[in-house]
Amino acid sequence: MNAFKKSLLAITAWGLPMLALADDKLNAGDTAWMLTATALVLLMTIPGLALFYGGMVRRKNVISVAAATFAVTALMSVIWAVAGYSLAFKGDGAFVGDLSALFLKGLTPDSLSGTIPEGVFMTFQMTFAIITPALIIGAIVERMKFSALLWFTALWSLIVYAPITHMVWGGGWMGNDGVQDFAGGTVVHINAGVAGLVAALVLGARKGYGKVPMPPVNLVYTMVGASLLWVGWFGFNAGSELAADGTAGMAMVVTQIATAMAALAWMFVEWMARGKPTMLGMASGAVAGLVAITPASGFVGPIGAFVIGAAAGVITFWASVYLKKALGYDDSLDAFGVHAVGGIVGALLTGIFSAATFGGAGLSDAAHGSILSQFIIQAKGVGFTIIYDAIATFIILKVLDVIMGLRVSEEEEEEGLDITQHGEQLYE
Amino acid sequence: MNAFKKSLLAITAWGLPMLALADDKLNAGDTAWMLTATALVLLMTIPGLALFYGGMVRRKNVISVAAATFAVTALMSVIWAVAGYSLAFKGDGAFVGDLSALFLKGLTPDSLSGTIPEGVFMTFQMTFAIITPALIIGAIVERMKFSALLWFTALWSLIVYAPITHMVWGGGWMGNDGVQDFAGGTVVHINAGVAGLVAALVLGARKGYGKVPMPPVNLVYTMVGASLLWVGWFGFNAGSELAADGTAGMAMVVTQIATAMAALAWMFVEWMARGKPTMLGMASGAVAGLVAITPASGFVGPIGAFVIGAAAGVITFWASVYLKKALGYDDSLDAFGVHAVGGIVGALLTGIFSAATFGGAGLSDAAHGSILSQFIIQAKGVGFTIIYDAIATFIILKVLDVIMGLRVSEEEEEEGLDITQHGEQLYE
Amino acid sequence: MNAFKKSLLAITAWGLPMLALADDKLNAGDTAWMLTATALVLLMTIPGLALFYGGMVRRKNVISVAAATFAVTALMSVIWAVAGYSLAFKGDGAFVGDLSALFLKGLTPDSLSGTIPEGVFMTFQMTFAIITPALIIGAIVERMKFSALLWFTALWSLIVYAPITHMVWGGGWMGNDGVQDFAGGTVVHINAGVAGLVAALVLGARKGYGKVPMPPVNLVYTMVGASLLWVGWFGFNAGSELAADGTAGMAMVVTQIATAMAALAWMFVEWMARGKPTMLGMASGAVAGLVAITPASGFVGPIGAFVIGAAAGVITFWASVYLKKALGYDDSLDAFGVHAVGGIVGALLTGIFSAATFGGAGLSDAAHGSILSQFIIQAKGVGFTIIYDAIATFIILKVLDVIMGLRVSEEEEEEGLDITQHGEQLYE
Amino acid sequence: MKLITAIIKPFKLDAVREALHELDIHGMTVTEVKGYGRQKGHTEIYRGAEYAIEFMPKLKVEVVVKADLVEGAVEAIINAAQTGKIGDGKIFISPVEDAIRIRTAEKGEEAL
Amino acid sequence: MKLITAIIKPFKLDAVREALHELDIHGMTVTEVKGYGRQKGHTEIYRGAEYAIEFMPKLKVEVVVKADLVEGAVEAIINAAQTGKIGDGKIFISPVEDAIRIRTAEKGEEAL
Amino acid sequence: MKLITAIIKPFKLDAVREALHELDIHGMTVTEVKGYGRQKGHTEIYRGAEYAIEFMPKLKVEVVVKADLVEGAVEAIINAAQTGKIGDGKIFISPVEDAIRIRTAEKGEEAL
Ligand SMILES: Nc1ncnc2c1ncn2[C@@H]1O[C@H](COP(=O)(O)OP(=O)(O)O)[C@@H](O)[C@H]1O
Ligand SMILES: Nc1ncnc2c1ncn2[C@@H]1O[C@H](COP(=O)(O)OP(=O)(O)O)[C@@H](O)[C@H]1O
Ligand SMILES: Nc1ncnc2c1ncn2[C@@H]1O[C@H](COP(=O)(O)OP(=O)(O)O)[C@@H](O)[C@H]1O
Repeated sequence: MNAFKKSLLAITAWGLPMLALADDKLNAGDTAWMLTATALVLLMTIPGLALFYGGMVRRKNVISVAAATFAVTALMSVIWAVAGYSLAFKGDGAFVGDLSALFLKGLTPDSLSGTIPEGVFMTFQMTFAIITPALIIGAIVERMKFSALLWFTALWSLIVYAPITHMVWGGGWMGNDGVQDFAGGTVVHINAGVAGLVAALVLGARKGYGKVPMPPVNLVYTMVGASLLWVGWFGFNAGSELAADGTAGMAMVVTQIATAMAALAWMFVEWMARGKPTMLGMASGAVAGLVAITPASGFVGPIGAFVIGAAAGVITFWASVYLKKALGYDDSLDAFGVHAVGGIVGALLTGIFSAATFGGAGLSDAAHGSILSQFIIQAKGVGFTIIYDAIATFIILKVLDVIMGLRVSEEEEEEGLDITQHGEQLYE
Repeated sequence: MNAFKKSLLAITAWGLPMLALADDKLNAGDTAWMLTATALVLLMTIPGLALFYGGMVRRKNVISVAAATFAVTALMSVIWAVAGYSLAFKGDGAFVGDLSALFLKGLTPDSLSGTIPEGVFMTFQMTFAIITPALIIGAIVERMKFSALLWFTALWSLIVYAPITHMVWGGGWMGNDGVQDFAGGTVVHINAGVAGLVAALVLGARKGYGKVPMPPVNLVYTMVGASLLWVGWFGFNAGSELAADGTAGMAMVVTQIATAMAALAWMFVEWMARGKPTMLGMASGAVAGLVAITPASGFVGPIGAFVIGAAAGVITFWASVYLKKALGYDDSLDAFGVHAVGGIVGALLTGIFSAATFGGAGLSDAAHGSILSQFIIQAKGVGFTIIYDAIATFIILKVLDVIMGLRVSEEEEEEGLDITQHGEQLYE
Repeated sequence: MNAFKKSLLAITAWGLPMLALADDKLNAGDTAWMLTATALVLLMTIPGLALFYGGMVRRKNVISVAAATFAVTALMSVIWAVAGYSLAFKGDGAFVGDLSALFLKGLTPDSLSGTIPEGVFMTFQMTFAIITPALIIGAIVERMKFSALLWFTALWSLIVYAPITHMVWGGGWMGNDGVQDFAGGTVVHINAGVAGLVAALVLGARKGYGKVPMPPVNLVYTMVGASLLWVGWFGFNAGSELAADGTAGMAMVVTQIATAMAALAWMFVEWMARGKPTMLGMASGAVAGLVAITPASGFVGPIGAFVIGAAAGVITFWASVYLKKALGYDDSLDAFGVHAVGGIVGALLTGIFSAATFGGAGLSDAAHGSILSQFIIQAKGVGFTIIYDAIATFIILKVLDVIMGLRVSEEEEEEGLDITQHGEQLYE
Repeated sequence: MKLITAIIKPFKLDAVREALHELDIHGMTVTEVKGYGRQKGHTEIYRGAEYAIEFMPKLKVEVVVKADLVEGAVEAIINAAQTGKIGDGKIFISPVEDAIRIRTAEKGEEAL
Repeated sequence: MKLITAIIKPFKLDAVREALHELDIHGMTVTEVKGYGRQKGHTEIYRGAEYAIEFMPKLKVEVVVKADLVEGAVEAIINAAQTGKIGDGKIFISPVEDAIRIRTAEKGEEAL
Repeated sequence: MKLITAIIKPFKLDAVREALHELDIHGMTVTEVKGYGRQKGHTEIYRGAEYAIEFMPKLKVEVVVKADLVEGAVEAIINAAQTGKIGDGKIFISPVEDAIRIRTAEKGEEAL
C-alpha cells in the first residue's frame, strides 16, 4: 500500500507545484516517462480524436471535423501558455488561480514540479486542456460555424475549464474536500460531456436528424481513432501519477482491464439488443471504459477495474442509444452519452472501489474511511461541476449566438461544412 | 559483453518473476521504458495490425477485419487478466503454469518483477497475448464467422498460447533447455503462423480464390499498418529486455537493420522476378524482417542483423508468392508465409549468429559453446511448437465447426462480412 | 540557467560521442527517453510524412508517395548503418568524418555515448538521416522515377547529408564556429528544402501544372500526417538533448508553443487573404512552426517560441503561396517553401532569441555575447549549407539524368505512378 | 416503354423514390454523376492553387416504365425534386424498344 | 445500331464480358450504380440510429452493337448473369442513331 | 432533341467542356465509368496474385441538345478529345423525345 499512499501525496503535491518542496530533485526516469506521457496524450487528440469523430460524420463533413480538432489543439496550446496554466495552477483561491504566470512568466529549464521539470508538467497539463474542449466537438458537428467554435473554445476554456481544474487539482476546494479524481473524470470528461449536451441543445439538431440516413463516412477512421485514444490513454492515466512507479503501473493495469471490459460489454449488449456486434459499438464501448476508469485509475485495483469497465459499457450504451432517442436531442457523436455518463459512472464508483476492501488504495482522508462518505464527496464534486458547467456554457453560447451566430446557414449545412467552411473536400 | 550477460540473466529472471530476488528494487528509468514499450506493443495491434490487414482485403470486408482485430484485443485483455497470465507465468510446471493468480490475485502497486512493477510486466506480456491471436486473423479473413473467431481466440489462447509462453519464458522446459527466443519468434510468430495455416486449411479457400480478382481496398492503410508495426516493434524487441540498458539499445539497432534489409530484399527480388517494386511487397518484407529478428534481437550484433534481415526478406517472399501458389491453400494475408516462415528463419539463425564469433552475445549455456548444438536446441523448440500448435489448433477448430460452424454462408461471403456480420459499410 | 548551460555542453559533447568521457555512466532514465524519442522520430517519417505528403497528391499517385517514403526509410537505415554514421560522427575532419566504423564496427551493447548506449545514439541519428531525404520527396512527387529516386537518395545522403551533419554536430567546422542548431534546422530542414527546390527545377513541373486542377486526394491523410509529425517532433527536439532533463522539458515547451502559433498564424493569414481557413493551411502552418523551432528548441525560452512560431507561420505561407507562384517552379508539396524557408527563419531567429535577454539559454561562446555576432555566425552556417547543398544536388541529379533519366514518360505520368511504377492502385 | 432519366439533387432521392412508389413504380437505377449547368459551383484553395469547381454532385435516376405511365411519373418526380432553386435538374424521356428480366428471361412490359 | 443496357450483379461482370467476347463484341462501358427493385437490402445500425439500406450495388454494362447482333448478345448476357435469384437485373434495348470513333472520326458501324 | 453520349479520356474533360461552351452548350452530365475496348490495360500484382486490369477509367459525358446542334457538337468533341491514340473513346447519338426542367416544369427545347 505504500506506493498508493505515496501517490495520494503526489496528487496533493502536484496540486501545488509552485511550492518547491525542500527536497525536490529531478528524477530522469520520472521525467522520461512524463515526456512520453505528454506525447501520448497529444496523440489522443491529433490524430486520435480527429479520426474517431471524423469517421462518424457524413462524407461532406469529415474535413470540417478534422479541421476543428486540429484548430482547437493549436488554439488551446496558445491559450494555456498565455493564461490558462496560470489560472489553473497558480495562486491558492478556492475557485480559481491567479495571473502570476501569464505567458509562462518564471518558467525556466530549472523549474521543478515534484521530480520532473515544471515545463513538462505544464505541457502535460496542456494536453488535457486541449482534449477537453476538443471532446465537445462531438456534440456540435455538421452544423456549427468554424469561427463560432473557435470563440466558444477560447471562452469556455478560461471560464469553465481552468477554474474547475483549479478546484480539483490546483489547490481549490474540491481537492481539499477529498474529491478523488486521479486523471480527470470530472475535470475532463463530465466537464466536456455536459458542455456538449448544452451545446447540442442550444444549437438544435442537424437538418433531417432522425429522418434521413446519416451514415458514417469511414469506420476505419473511427477504429484508428479509438485505438489511438486507447494507446494514448496510458499516458493520460498512468501519466497522471507524474512518476514512473508502482502506482503508474497499476493505473495502466486497471486502464487496460476496464477498457477491454467496456468494449466487450457494449458489444455483447448491442449484439443481444439489436442483432449485430458493430465496429462502432466496440469502439464506443472502449472509449466509455477509458472515460470511466479515468478518475479511478490511481486508486482502484483490478477488481474495481472489472466492475467499472462492465458498468460503463452497459450504461453508456443505454445512454447513447436509448436515452438519447427518448429525449430527442442531437448530441451527434455522443459527447454526453459517452463522456459525461461514463465520467459520472466512474467518478461515483471510484468512491466505492478505492476502498481497501475492494483492493483499492484507500479512501481520501476527508472520507474518514467510510465508503458512504467518500461516495457523497464524489457526488458533491460531480454535482457542482455539472451545474456550474451547464450554466456557464449556456451563457457563453447564447452571447456568441447574438453576436455572431452559431450555426451555418441551411444551404451550407446541406452542401456540407467541408466546402462551405474550409473550401476543401475528399477526392477519394 | 557485460551488458549482454546481464541481459541473459534478466531473461532467465523474468521467466520467474514471482521469485522476488532479494535485491529487487524499482528503477524509474526501466519502469519508464517499460510503460512506453507496453503502449508501443498495443499500438502494433490496434491500429497497426488492423490497418495492415484491413487494407489488403476487398472493400466489402475491411470493417470486418478492423472489428475482428479490435474485438480480439479486448477479449484477450480480459482473458489474460483472468487466467492467461497465471497459466503462463505462475507455477513451475514444465508445460504450463498454475491458477494461483486468477483475476490477478495478489497483484498490488508494490509487486515487483525485476526492477519494474509487476503490473507493468503483466500488461507488457498482455500486449503479446493480444497480438498473437490477432495475427492469425490474416489467414481467415473474408470468410470466418465473427462469433466463431471469438470462441477460437479464447480457446486457443488458453490451450496453445499460454502453455507455449510458459515453456519458453515462464520457467518451462524450453527455456530451461536453452532455447533462445528473446522477444517471441517461437512464442508469437511461429505459433500464430502455424495456427493460421491450419485455420486456412480447415476453413477452405475464399469463394472465387484464384479465379476472380481480390484487389486490396487501400494499400495506404497497409502502409500505415506496416509502419506502426515497425515503430511499435521497438517496444516489442527492445522492451523484451525489460530494462533501459545497453542490450535494449542493441535490440533496437538490430531490429532497425534487419527490418530495413528485409524490406529492401523483398522489394528487389520482387522487382527482378515480377517486374515492379510494390508497396505491398516492401511492407510485407519489413514485417518479415521484424518477425525474423524478434527471437534474435537481444542476442545478435549488427552483422547478424544484416544477414537475418536479408534472408528473411528473400525466403518469406518465396514462401508467400511461390510456395503458397504451389500448395494452393488460401492463407489470405500470409500469416503463415510471413510469420511462421519468418519466425523459423529467425529462430534457426539466432542459433548461429548469437555466437560471439559473429558479434553476438554468446550461445546459451546448454549449447556448451557450440553453434551446432545451439542450432539443434533451437530446431527442437521450433519443431515442438509447430507440432503441438498444429494439432491443438486443428482440434479446436473441428470442435467449433461441429458446434457452431466456422464459415459464413455463401451469400454472406458474397455480400461481404461488413454488412452481414456487423451491419456497417464504408461510405467513402 | 544551469540546466541550459549543461545542455550547451551536452551538445558540444555529443558532437564527439566517440570520446568516452572519463565519468560516462549509463543513465536508465536518459536511455528510456532516448529509446522512446527514437521511436517517435521514426513515426514522423512512417507513417507521418508518408501520409502528410500522400494525402496531397492526386488519387493516381498516392501509393507512389507512400512507397517512396517507405523505401527511403529502409534504404537510409541500411546506408546509415553501413557508412553514413561513420562519415558523420567518426573522425575529426573539418568537413567530413572517416570510415572507421563501417558496418558499425566496434559497436557493442557496452558502448556509451554520454549517458546512453551508443547504439541508441546511432539509431536516433539514423532516424534523422531517414527523414531528411524523405522530406525531399515533397518536391518531386507525381513525376520522378522510383529507381532514380532511390539512386538519388543513396548518393545525396553520402555526399550531402553526412558531411553537413559532421560539420554541424560531428565535430566539424560549423559546430566549432559556434553555429547553434539544436535539433537540425540547418542539417535537416534547410538541407532538405534546398535540395527539393533544385530537384523541382531540374525535373521540371508536372504536366498540366497550373492549368489542370490537381486536387489533394484526401486531406484526412494529411491531417493525420501533420499530427504524427507534431507528436513525433517531441522526440526530434526534446530528444536532441539526449537526456531526460530540464532542457529537454523546455525544448518540449517551446516546440508546442511555436507549432501552435504557426498553425494559427497561417490559418488566420490565409483566412484574411483568401477567404477560408483550410485544413491544409493549418497543417502546413504547424509543420512550418515545427521546422522553425527545431534549431532553437534547446536554446530559447517561451517568448522566443511565441515569436518564432508566428513569424514562421506568416513567412512560409507567403513563400508557399505567393513566392512559388511568382517564380513559377513546381515544388509540388512545398519542401522548399515550408522546410527551407521555415528552417532559415528559425536558424536566424535562434541567433537572436537564444540571448539571455529574451529568456534564452545564452549565445554560443564564439559569439562573445553579442546578438549581432551570433546572428552572423548563424547566417554563415545557413549560407554555406545552401550553396554546398544546391551545387552538389544539382550535379548528382544531372549525372543521374544522363545515366538513367529522372522522369517517368508522359504517358506514365498521365496514367499515374501508382500503376506504372508499382502496379497497384487504390480500390476505395 | 420509355426510359425516364432524371438528374436530381442528391438529397432529393428519398422523396423521388417515395413519389414513384405511390405510382406503383418500384424499380429504378441510380448513378452518382457530376452535373454542369447554370448552377455555379464553388472555389477550392490548396495552398497557392485555386480551383473553380464547376461540377456539382447530382444523382441520375433511371426508370423504365410503360409508355402510359410516363406523364404521371414525370409529374411525380417534379413535385418531389423541386426546390425552386437553380440546379434542380432535368428529366429526359427516351424510347426503349425492349426490356428483359435476366432472372426469368421474361420480355417486354412483363419484365419491368 | 442498338444500345444494350444490362443491370447486373457486380460479381457477374467477368462472366458477361467473356460471353460477349465469344460473340466478338469487344467494346463496352461499365458504371457502378445502385439498384432499387424487388431485392431487399439490409439494415445498418449506428449507435441508436437504424437505416434500411434499400439500394443494392449493381453494375450497368452498356454495349452498342449492330442491330443484328442484339438477339445473340442478349441471350449471352442472360446466360452469363443469371443466378435465378431475385436481383439478377434487367436488360434494356434502345435505339442508337449514330456512333463515332473519336480517334479516327469514323462513323456508323465502322466505329464500333 | 438528341442525346450525345461521349466516352472520353478523363483528362480531356476540361477541353470538351470548353469546346461545347463555345457552341453555347452549357449543360451536361458526367459519370465516371470503366471502359473496355481495344486499349489494353495493365497488370497488377499483389504478392502472389496477378490480375490483368482490362478496364480503363473513362468519363461518360452526356449532353442533350437540339437536333440541329448535333453535328457541330460532335465535331467539337472530336477536336477536343482526340489524342490519336487507341482508347480515345466513342460518341453515340440517340433520340430523346422530351426534356423537362424540374425547377420550372418547362418542357421541350426550352428546358435545355
Ligand atoms: N443539356 C443537358 N444535357 C444533359 N444534362 C444536363 C443538361 N443541362 C443540364 N443538365 C444537368 O442538369 C443539372 C441541373 O442543371 P442547371 O442548369 O444547373 O439547373 P436548372 O435545371 O435548374 O436550370 C446539371 O447539373 C446537369 O447535370
Ligand atoms: N423499371 C426499372 N427501371 C430501371 N432499372 C430497373 C427497373 N427495375 C429494376 N431495375 C434494376 O434492376 C435491378 C434488379 O431488379 P429486381 O427487381 O431487384 O430483381 P429482378 O430483376 O430479379 O426482378 C434493380 O436493382 C435495378 O437496378
Ligand atoms: N461497343 C461499345 N459500346 C459501348 N462502349 C464502347 C464500345 N466500344 C468502345 N466503347 C468505349 O469506348 C472506349 C474506347 O474504346 P477503344 O476500343 O479502347 O478505343 P478506340 O475507340 O480508340 O478504338 C472503351 O474504353 C469503352 O468505354
